[in-house]
Amino acid sequence: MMKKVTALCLLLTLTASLCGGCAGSVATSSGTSAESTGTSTTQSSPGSEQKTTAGGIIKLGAVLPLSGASAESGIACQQGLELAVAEINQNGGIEMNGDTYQLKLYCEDDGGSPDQSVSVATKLIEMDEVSVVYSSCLSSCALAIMDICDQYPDVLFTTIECTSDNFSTIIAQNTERYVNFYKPYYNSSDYGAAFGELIADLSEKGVIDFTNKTVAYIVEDTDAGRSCVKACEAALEKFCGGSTTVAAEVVTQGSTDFYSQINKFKALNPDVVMTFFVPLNSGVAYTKQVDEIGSDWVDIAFVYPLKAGFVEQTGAACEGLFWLPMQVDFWNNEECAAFADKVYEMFPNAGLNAMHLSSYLGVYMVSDAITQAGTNNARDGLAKTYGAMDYQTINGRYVFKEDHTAIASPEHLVISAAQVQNGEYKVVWPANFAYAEPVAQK
Amino acid sequence: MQNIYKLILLRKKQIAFVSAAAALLTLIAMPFVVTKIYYIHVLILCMMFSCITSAWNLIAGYAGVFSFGFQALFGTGAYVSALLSIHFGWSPWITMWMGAAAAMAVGALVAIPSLKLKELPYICIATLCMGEIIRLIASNFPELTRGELGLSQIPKLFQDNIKVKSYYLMLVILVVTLMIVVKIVHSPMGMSLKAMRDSQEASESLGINIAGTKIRIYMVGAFIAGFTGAFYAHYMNILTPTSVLGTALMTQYVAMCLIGGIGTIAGPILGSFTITASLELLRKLEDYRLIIYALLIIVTIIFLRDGIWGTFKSLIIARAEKHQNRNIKKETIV
Amino acid sequence: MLKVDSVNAFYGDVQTLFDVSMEIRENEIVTILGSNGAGKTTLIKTICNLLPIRSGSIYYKEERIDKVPPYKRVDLGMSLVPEGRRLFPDMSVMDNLLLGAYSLRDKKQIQENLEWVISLFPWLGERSKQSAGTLSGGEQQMCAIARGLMIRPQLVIFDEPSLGLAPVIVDQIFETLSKITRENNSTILLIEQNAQTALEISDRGYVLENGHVVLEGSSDMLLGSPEIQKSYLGL
Amino acid sequence: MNLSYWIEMIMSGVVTGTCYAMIGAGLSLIWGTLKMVNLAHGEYYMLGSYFLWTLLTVGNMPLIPAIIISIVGVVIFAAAVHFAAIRPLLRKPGWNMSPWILTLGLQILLQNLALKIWGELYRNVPYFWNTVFKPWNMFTMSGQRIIILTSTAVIIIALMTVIKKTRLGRAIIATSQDGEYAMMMGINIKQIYFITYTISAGLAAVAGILLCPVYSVNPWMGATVQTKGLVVCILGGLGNIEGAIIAGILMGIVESIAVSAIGSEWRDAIAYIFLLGVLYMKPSGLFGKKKGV
Repeated sequence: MMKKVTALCLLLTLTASLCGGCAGSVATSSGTSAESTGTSTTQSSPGSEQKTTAGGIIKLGAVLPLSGASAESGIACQQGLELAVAEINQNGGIEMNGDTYQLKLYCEDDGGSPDQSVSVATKLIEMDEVSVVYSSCLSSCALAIMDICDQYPDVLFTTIECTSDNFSTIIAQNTERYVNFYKPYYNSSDYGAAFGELIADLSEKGVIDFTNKTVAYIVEDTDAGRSCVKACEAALEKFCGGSTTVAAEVVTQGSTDFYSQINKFKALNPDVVMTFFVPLNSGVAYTKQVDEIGSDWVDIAFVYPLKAGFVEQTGAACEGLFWLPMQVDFWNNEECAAFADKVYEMFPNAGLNAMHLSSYLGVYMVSDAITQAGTNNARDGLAKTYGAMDYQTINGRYVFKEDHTAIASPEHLVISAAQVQNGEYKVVWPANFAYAEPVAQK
Repeated sequence: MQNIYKLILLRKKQIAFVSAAAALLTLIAMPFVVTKIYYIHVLILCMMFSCITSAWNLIAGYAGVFSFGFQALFGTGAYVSALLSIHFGWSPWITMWMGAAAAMAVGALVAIPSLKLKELPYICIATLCMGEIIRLIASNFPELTRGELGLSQIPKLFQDNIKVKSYYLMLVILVVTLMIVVKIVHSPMGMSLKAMRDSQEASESLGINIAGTKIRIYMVGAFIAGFTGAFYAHYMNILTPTSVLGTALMTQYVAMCLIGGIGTIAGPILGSFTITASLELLRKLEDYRLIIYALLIIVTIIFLRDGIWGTFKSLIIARAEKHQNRNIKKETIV
Repeated sequence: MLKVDSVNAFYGDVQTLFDVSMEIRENEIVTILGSNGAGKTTLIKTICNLLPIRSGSIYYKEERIDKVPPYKRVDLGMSLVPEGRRLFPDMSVMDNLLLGAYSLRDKKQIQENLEWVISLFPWLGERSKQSAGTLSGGEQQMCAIARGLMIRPQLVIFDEPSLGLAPVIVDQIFETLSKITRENNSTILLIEQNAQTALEISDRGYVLENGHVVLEGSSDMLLGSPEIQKSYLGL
Repeated sequence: MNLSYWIEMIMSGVVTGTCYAMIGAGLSLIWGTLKMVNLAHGEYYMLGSYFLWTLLTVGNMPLIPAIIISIVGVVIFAAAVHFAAIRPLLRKPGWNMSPWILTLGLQILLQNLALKIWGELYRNVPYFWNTVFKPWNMFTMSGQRIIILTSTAVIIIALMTVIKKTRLGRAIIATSQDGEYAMMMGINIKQIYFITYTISAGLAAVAGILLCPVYSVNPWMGATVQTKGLVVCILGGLGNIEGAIIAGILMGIVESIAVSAIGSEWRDAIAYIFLLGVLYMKPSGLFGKKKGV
């Protein structure tokens, strides 16, 4: 009896203290927005505690899947953002209207679920008073957040590596509603196009045999996965004069048992098998299992080979694998390699992948935009400036189309394909970027 | 001290009523007190979960049908309402009812076969499977439901001042739900439900039509869940199969119900508020958040096996009765 | 042998035993009479500590056992033949018997006891492979008794052995009971409704009514007493 | 669609099935005696894999000791959990859900602890025996899968003999059938609870260890397997261990047929429909007793 009483009291006090503590910390966090760095001169009057100039500190918020099946991507993004913010602050922060401001980053976990991401975005804006929201690296979450962006016209929303086409279509329908929402990345349809061209090119070169024009797909059950199949079919229609899809297998994200699918394909005997996974484990499992059972088709992989440790975990099994997009070349592009070193310096056991760079660049783009616009308020011109930017980075050039999506093209963000040759990634396509010749698989 | 206990015993109903009224008033006052919209949002979520959990509690805690597929009904309500309002452009205010009705139908479909199953785990897993099947259907017809990408741009219920208005709507839904629950629990049906829960055979011998009662209860629960789901759809304006049909939701409402105290009326609500609120407030702990959350659950259930409210209630009542007995003894002695 | 001293027991908040006291001496057969709900089964549960007692005490061979966990009873040489022939239905007769001897580790002794038990109920021998659930009522009861005897207990508690059995089998069973006492000189506590047969074989008896011991004495005395005749023998 | 195709398909089904079987058997065992569903069971599977990965890569231990240590580790952990958390909750009679919700909390806890300790990256364990056989050039069989099949078979047979033939086994069955009178037979059922819980945790760990080279290791790997495990132990008839094992393998085959016949996206749906169909015809599962345990 007494035990229960004490336990009850204990629990209640605990919850109470939690509420109290958090309420308190909320107060302090809004307090910090008033504190000013020495350089800021006139701004820090009590009136200027609004988002416009947070007196010496500019707050960035990020909604990321830090737990759950997509935690790998989410944490990668978080590390990229943190790296960039730390760097900028070390170099004295960012310049706005002659004052320099420190950046402050708030990362929140949405567990990869869209409804949570909305709550979290609201929290970031309402409680932490951030002026920029990095709205997730998952298309579904970003779309959810996109839906509330018109309620907060003062805030700039920008995604990290979301590839769904739906952003473009939705924004195109109603540009002024989504005036403060941007997607600095290309669409999965662009992936598809690249896939089609690659196939055409390779079969022309005689590297792969695409005479039957039969393709089988294994994609994960995400928007990116499913829409990629359609995109690829369309592209093959365009560049190879059509193709027959012998099988389109949709597996749950992170699933690792492909024996049945591979066996099925062996009976169907396609020319090419396209696999699209974001989590590394699916990719590794597929590659190992194909190698184990043995196949006579050409494997073309999407996304997963770039995840850290792919080659190590698959070993010889991944030799000759074609894959795209080679979003970042951490191996033969010095600047990108240098960036990789920076990441490992700050996060020794990081799982380096393209997300690190995209989020890192994301911070720089925003801070430049703020400097140019002279404000950190989306309505007062930050959004406009950000949208109009032509941003040259170590990994291509970011220019937004009128649908607020970055352009994918050899001049802008190039979608290049690589092949694993003697355990190393070599860019083999498109020709003007390739520094290695594609060789026949197996 | 004794007088207090005596009071509690004699005035049980009145006390309950007064405290309920007080709670209601505070909830009504909230939007005027709380300025941050975020808090309103959290409160809406709390109330929403209270509805689902109470509905589930009605089925599991009273009827003893531990359905682990209950999220499917919530999801059905949400999806049906959303799809109707998107594709036919009907007003959400109408489609919400349709969603609820659909959920009710599904509820019946789920309930009828699972009645053949006597044992708890069989019911749990069978219903879980049904729920999962519905989820898979939702995610495997992207043409209709846009699959895992989710339905977005769902018509809103309100055009301006959304949060506060939704808050009051949700409050109304919650109050109605509770009224229904209380009514059922205190009805003869409710009594028979308790009998049923405590022993199948006994109630069979009591001549209670188990199947009929269960189905009716299940459909009531389904309706509540469906309506709440529909509200959710038009409030959040985004639906994905995993978020409204997934097992994660199931784990949440089960946890809430048992933490609060299953088989009680206030328990589920208490649980929903505690867990939802703490999940949001724990954000300060960043990546330790879910660990602490899990620990909270574990500690609560170890020390308060009947849940917060369950234990509290039994404590007070037990105490009071003991005092009463003592008094009676005294009187007899004197 | 066994001494129950002013025991009070509760099911939840309901008191089911009120200051029950009784004593069973060596090599006695003692019957506890009582109608349904008189608290007979509760009494057994308390003796076996399947239902912890609120107050009072229980002694077995002068040592207090009301705090000793149930599974230790067997080591003390006390064994229970449950009411309603609760065998383990999905196990073979043999496995049931072996479970009876669970507490014994000495293979040889188990074998001996097994033979002895089979000598009591010869049919158990040839049907040892049959699963216990498929036995007839009487057979199940005998199997349960056999299981209870597998440790050659000093004290056996029989909970309504005659419940729902044909008179012929009842007599058969009670015969075996008295036989056991003779052969194994063990003590028997017999819970019964069937007063006549029970009292005939037993030395003394107690009468329980809604949780109180209302009458106790030698079997003949009880058989003679008008209350018994009225309420149990239907004379 | 020649013979080798079918053999190949059945084989892949069986390999997946063994995993389900191990998890299902464990869950079934726990239900039989403790009368609770252990919702943290998948996490023991996860822990098994992680322990092995840690010992192999971080501790660079030789394989065999690493495997043994990781199994022991999981068993010890499960024992600790049992004493600390589950035993205190087992007293309450009647419809008692508190152990369920406890294990639910445990599941969340372990997943996020794993995320904290081992990080978000997907870990990979090399094949124990990295060769490929082509019996009669009919189908391919990697060394790993052979190891999986043989060791599972051995373990299952061992488990069954223990349960069927030994004193302990009798005690376990007795406890699962009638705890109260099992006690009166002199069986310390608390001890039996403890033993069964740890044994089943061990089974889960073994499954995790055998399969982690084929599938890779991450904090969330337990959840899906566990759902399948639950489905399987219901399908086999709750509390019936052979049932669970057979059902597990059956389920694996059904799934792989579903994939080749219909398509991956409906794989799980087919599995669930299969269960529901069986339950509809036989409400106590394939091998369950009429009234259930």
